[in-house]
Amino acid sequence: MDAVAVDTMWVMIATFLVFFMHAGFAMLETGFSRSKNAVNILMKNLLTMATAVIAFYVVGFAFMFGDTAGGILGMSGFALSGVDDIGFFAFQAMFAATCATIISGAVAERMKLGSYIALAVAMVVIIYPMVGHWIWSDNGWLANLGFVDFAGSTVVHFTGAAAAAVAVFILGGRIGKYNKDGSANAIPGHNLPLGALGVFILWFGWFGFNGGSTLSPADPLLTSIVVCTALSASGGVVATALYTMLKYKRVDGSLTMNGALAGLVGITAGAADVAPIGALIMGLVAGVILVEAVALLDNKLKLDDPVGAIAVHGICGIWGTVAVGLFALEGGLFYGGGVALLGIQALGVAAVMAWVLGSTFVVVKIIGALGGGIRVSEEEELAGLDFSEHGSNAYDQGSTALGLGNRQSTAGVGEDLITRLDSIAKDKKGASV
Amino acid sequence: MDAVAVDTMWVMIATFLVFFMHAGFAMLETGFSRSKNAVNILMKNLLTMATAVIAFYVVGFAFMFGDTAGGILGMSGFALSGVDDIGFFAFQAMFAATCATIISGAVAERMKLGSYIALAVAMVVIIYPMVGHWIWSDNGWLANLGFVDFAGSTVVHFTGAAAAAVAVFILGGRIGKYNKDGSANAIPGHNLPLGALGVFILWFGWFGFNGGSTLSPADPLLTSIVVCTALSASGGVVATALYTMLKYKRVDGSLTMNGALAGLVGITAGAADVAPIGALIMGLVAGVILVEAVALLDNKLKLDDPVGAIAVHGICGIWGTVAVGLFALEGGLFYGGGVALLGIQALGVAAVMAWVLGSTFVVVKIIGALGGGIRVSEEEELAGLDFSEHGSNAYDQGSTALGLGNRQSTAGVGEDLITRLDSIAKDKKGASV
Amino acid sequence: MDAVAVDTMWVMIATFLVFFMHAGFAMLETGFSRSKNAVNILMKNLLTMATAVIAFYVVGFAFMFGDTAGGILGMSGFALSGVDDIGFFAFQAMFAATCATIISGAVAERMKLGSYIALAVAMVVIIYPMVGHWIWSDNGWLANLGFVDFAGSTVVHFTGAAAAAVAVFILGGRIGKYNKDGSANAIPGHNLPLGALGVFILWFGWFGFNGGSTLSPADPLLTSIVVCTALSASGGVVATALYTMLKYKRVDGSLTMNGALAGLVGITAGAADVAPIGALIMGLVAGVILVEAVALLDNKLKLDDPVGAIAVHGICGIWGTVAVGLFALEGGLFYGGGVALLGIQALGVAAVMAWVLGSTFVVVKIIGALGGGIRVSEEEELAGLDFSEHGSNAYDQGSTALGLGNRQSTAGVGEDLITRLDSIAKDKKGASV
Amino acid sequence: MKKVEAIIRPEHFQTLRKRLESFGVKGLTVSEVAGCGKQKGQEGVFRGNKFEVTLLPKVKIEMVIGEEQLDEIIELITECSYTGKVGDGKIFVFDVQEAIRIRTKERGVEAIS
Amino acid sequence: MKKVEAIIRPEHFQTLRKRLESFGVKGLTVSEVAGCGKQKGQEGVFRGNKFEVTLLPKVKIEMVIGEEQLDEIIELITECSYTGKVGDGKIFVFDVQEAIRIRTKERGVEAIS
Amino acid sequence: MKKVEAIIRPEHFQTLRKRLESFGVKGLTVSEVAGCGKQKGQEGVFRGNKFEVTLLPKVKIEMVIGEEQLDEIIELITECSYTGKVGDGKIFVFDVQEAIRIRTKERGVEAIS
Ligand SMILES: Nc1ncnc2c1ncn2[C@@H]1O[C@H](COP(=O)(O)OP(=O)(O)O)[C@@H](O)[C@H]1O
Ligand SMILES: Nc1ncnc2c1ncn2[C@@H]1O[C@H](COP(=O)(O)OP(=O)(O)O)[C@@H](O)[C@H]1O
Ligand SMILES: Nc1ncnc2c1ncn2[C@@H]1O[C@H](COP(=O)(O)OP(=O)(O)O)[C@@H](O)[C@H]1O
Repeated sequence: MDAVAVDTMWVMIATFLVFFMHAGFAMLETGFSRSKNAVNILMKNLLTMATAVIAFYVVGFAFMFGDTAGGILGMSGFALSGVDDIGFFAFQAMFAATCATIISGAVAERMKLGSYIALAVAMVVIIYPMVGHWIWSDNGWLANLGFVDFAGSTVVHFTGAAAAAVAVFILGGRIGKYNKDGSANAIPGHNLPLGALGVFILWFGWFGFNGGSTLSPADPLLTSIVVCTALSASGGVVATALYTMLKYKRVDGSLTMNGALAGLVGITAGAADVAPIGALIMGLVAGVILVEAVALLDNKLKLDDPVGAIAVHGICGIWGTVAVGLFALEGGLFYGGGVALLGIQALGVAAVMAWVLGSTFVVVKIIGALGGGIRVSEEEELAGLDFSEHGSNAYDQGSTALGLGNRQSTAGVGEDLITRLDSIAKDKKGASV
Repeated sequence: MDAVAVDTMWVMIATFLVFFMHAGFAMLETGFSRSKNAVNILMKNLLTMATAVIAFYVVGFAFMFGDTAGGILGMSGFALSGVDDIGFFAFQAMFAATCATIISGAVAERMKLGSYIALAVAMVVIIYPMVGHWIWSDNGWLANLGFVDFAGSTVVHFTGAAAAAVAVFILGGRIGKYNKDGSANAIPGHNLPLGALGVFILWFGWFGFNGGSTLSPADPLLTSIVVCTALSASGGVVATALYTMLKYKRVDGSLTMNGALAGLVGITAGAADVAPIGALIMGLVAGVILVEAVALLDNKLKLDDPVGAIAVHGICGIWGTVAVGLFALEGGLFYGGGVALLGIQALGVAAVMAWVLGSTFVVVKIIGALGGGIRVSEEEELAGLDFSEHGSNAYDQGSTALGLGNRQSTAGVGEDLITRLDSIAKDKKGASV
Repeated sequence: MDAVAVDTMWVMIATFLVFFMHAGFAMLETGFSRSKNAVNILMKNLLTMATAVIAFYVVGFAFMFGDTAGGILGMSGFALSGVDDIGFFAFQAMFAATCATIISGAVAERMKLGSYIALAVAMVVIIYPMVGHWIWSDNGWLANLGFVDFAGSTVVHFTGAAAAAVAVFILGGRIGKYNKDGSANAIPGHNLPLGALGVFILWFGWFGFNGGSTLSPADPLLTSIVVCTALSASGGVVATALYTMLKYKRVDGSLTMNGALAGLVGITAGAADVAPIGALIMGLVAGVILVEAVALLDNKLKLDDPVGAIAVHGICGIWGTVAVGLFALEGGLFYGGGVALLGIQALGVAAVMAWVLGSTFVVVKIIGALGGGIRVSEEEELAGLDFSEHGSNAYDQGSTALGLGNRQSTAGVGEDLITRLDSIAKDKKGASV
Repeated sequence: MKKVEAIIRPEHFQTLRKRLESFGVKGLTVSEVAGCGKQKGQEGVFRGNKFEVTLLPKVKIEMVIGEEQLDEIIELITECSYTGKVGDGKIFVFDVQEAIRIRTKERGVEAIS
Repeated sequence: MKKVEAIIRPEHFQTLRKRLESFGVKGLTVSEVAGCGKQKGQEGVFRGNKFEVTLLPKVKIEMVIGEEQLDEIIELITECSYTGKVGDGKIFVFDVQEAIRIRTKERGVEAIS
Repeated sequence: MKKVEAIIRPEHFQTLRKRLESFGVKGLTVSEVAGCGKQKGQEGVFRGNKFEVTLLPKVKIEMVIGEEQLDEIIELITECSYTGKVGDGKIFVFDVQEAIRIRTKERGVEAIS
């Protein structure tokens, strides 16, 4: 048996696992938002995967891993032409989809489906590949500086979250989220068991995300990477549970679920460079950061993010990247490596932030201009996106009890909704598809 | 490390993944049908897996892969006696269960549990192994003709769907599905998030279904198979979303979910023989075919199939098989291979159709004759199969709010239901178990 | 490619699968209990995984696999110091979490979160590692006697269930479970589709649990282990379905789901030592035992176990362990091996039972003494643990229909609940965290 | 004006609704309720424990109508909801003091026509 | 005939139902409602944001009974649903003009006995 | 005492509740109902089949109040629930014979104040 086959097997399995993370995202985001928008969020997730695979195949992969144009962008391998290792493409396509789908949760319950898909395509085609080229291609300028981002705290998670922050900033909060005095209301998710399932699936898939990034099971660091991943996620959970108990007097369910993801994002950059004990600490810190970040974004910055995506992937993504400068066995401040690595890590985050915030802002503005805004009408938002954009609801529990069957729980919001649907449908097509 | 161990590992992992597809089927079918039949559909899926493993172990595997009797049926290896590679058996047993469980969705909400299980056993024991022997055994007559069905668009999916069509034809539509004027009513599924989860799980498992069919990670085609699988599924999703937008003015949630499966079924036959771009096109076409097929079956042919199984696995199964004749790099019409392969593919589909339709018809008629019909009583159907066949409901959300606890949402349909349950129970045992 | 890499890959994948079993436990337990306690049960599962990984890392692994102190307990490798094969640690940590989380289902709907976590930590730190050292370490006294427990029917499942039995015994039944005349009431689970999903996930993960226990895909028994696992699980399902049909006139949904797990627990000890046909029989017997065990525990012993954990993991764990003495190809009674092995197996179960019952009793009593009891107040139990311990509910289906949004389905139980929450929060912290 | 309150079997509701519409009833309000009366509950089994289903799902229809329609509407409901088995349900009639249509502020019979 | 409408705490319902049955009440209809009154809501926390639970779940029981039973039934409900804490609920009594049993077309008191 | 029964659009409920509270209404009971009237249903699509949504979700508010408050409360509800489009809903008023507060056994107006 040749080594190539074994490596291929490993990368393929990791590909499957990262693919499966999208089931996790879909369940998490569905569970954490309201039932009247459930079909919409599911469609956003499914369509992200589908369009991402296609767009990354046609263009994104070439921009990311093609022969470099000055360390800035790749420029060969469109539609995989001339690409040998298409297994690596498959693995990377799932990463691209992950980056894009992070946005879907943050903009949930109010962004037009068409506008969202347009943004997701832009992410996969250029915004994400640019970052990826800088950091993961052989000749990226950040890679050359020694920037460490093993499996993508910055490349994947922070990039997705920064783009999400821009979209949320432009969108504004959901109706009813903020009061006139600026205080925030709780809008509880409608199905926490689904959300928890999403977290377990994400954690499961993350083993492939981090473990698969070795590209070979012969990598002597593999087992350590897996152990660090598990310890950091566990640290995130425990820290969030304890910290919410301290701060809010209850173990907050949805934050503790986010805590697992905080720990996972927190270890993604450093999984191959830190010791298990470092990973545990990084996860514990991530859990606390998460709780504060959610409060900060929600109440102070007024970035209404129903699922906590910006806090989890963005703030904890920064933490994970910077923490490498502290905990890396080679070059980490706490291991006597001085501040050099720390500086490079910070520089990398700053550069990526500049690019992503700027480019996403332009892209979203263009999408909005072309599509008549990126937000659904107030009426549709109140009624729920499911009925207006998809024509049916996610749940129909009542049908059996009452024989009413067609009673729409979300259909009561105004008589002219239906008459406007056709024109909306047209808008949407104009906007993005 | 010997190559055998690596191949074994690959096949075992693929086995696990194909097993897991059954979680996907169960969730998809449950979500797409009504809550009053949820326990029943779950039981049908779980029992399909269980009885299929046992029946395939005792008989089916021998019929399928035993020493051939004239290219028609295998005749050795009952209860694995004399079988060396029992890992291959495990892998194949999951395929057999997949084929059988396709039926469960199509006959949902009205077929007796016992009758269904009897049919599932017949599928696994003889109907499916016959097809499998023709196409996948070393000496099958279709295999010898050069019929290409890499991972089973025909062997598994079309076979299951054709049998499902027969059962649905004999059963008739659900009460309330068709009006007197012949028009069809929508009977919305009760839980689309579960349905979407099912789709993600199925897609995940399908990587094992197609990828595992190499039987070795050393197969140089493996990565291409995975890429083609992802591209075709993605094409299915995108095409369905766009096409329903065009046709119905909304992105239909449940059809788009089916669209992913349409793309997956569409690439199953050709995964090892087409190029990525071919796979993408095959998936796009499958997505459009799906929408039309659902409309056709539902409205014209009046085959009431709550989950779209016949359209997804049957019509798209035919498409996938025939498309090999068009897109195969070797022998495909579009690659200058002429129509020979196309003809063989069509012949194969026709032969399988003849066998499956005929044999299933006979089997279902026998089951019906022995068991006093294959359909539950009208009263049970109205009340939901859960309470009458299983004695409890799938959901009990109300208990907390009201302390009512035992209020049965589906129990109001008629006073004599209970008194008849014992005799029904007896019937059922007579019929099938 | 060196053999080490291949073995590592196998063990890592199995680790991921066993991790994923926890999604299964979480879904099963959530679905089988009432909606007002859903967040709580999810948190218990998530926190079990998190604390188990950390506690097993710091202490448990050393106690279990460290250099032996007289065959009783390990004594080296704390915080992995000096441990080479940390992949093996990762795999074993998931097993430890599995053992602990078995308890969460049995004590559902009434045990304080803090007390539960304290018990889970005790399990992972000492109760489980002690058993594990006896049986799975190179020098354990039971291992030396020839006790066979391949993947842990006793080590993992029976240990967890025995501890659960102690906790349930001390806790007592849920309010409303038993009538004054001693008869038991049904308290139906609130979401059987989630429960069924849990079963499918568990079965999927179990392939890693049993298959991974070879530690190498080169183990010639691997494929047989997988086949035996599938056959026994299938036997469990079929037997439960038929037996409940016989006994209760309906195919009981939740028991049949448990039946799959009964078959899986039943084959866990013997997977590497029995023939496929033996596995099938063991599974069939396990399915029948399960139904009787649930009835016995529920009605006679009055151990109120909402999810059937004690029956599944405990009674069927004993069955699986003892059945090795009957069905083992080497040494089994039915294969002419006499009763020696049977005796050793029985002795092992008895020894483990003595240790686990005794130690858990002491631990739970200590936790109760320190934390002001291990059970929530009657008022909190009636209101549901979600609102009182976590501040929000698992579901919020109503918000869309009514715009009520904040109507709490479980919040009506009494005016002084809120005023007591702070002090409860304090108690809890005192008790365990 | 009278308020007619009918408690009927869920499966009769859709037919009744259509019949009332053709008859000319201008509006109605329905809700899911549970009831018990002569009709006895059913027995369920969960994990081997039997349980009694003491409350049966019913649909409650409320209609405020003009007095002159009362008899015909009662007739119509009785007809549509009849099976002859216990559990068919009840109709209750109440006096209404006033009715207001929010949209137009019309009062009395105008409000409901 | 009178209609008694009682709005009570959910957890009292099952006991009350049994007591009413023994007392001889022939039928009743219940529904899930939400209410507010003297009883103040509770505070929940979700993702760190506090929210007020302004409406509390209640059960509404409707019974049409003969006038002569009225006092005893009020007594019985008051007894079963009493805790002495705010939120125990209310009983309202209305006149009923007519009652019809769909199954038999009986009218008046016959219909409810 | 009068019972005011208002059937309104769900999205108006929270505002109305707050207004009623400030006005001094001491208690109310709400439930989810579905209704049809002038307002026509909507059309959904599922798997390509269109379906009609014939019933629209409404909220029913029940308040028992003193007679002297009646006009003002009707005014207030009409104001809060008004959009001018069909479907705004209805208010019905009934006589109440008696009211009892379970907690204190107070009767009549005392019970609702
Ligand atoms: N006195 C009553 N007051 C209120 N609701 C009643 C009364 N009697 C019956 N009902 C309602 O009518 C339904 C049918 O009544 P039931 O006595 O079972 O059948 P039938 O009317 O055929 O004798 C009950 O489930 C209950 O909801
Ligand atoms: N005037 C009223 N009209 C209608 N329902 C009322 C009225 N007052 C109270 N209720 C109902 O009774 C319930 C209990 O009332 P509340 O004032 O909280 O307690 P108490 O009756 O003990 O003073 C409320 O939640 C509400 O559903
Ligand atoms: N006669 C009636 N009896 C009972 N409820 C009614 C009646 N008429 C209308 N309703 C309720 O009021 C709601 C609004 O009525 P509708 O006629 O649609 O609007 P509008 O009041 O603006 O004319 C309906 O959905 C229904 O619930």
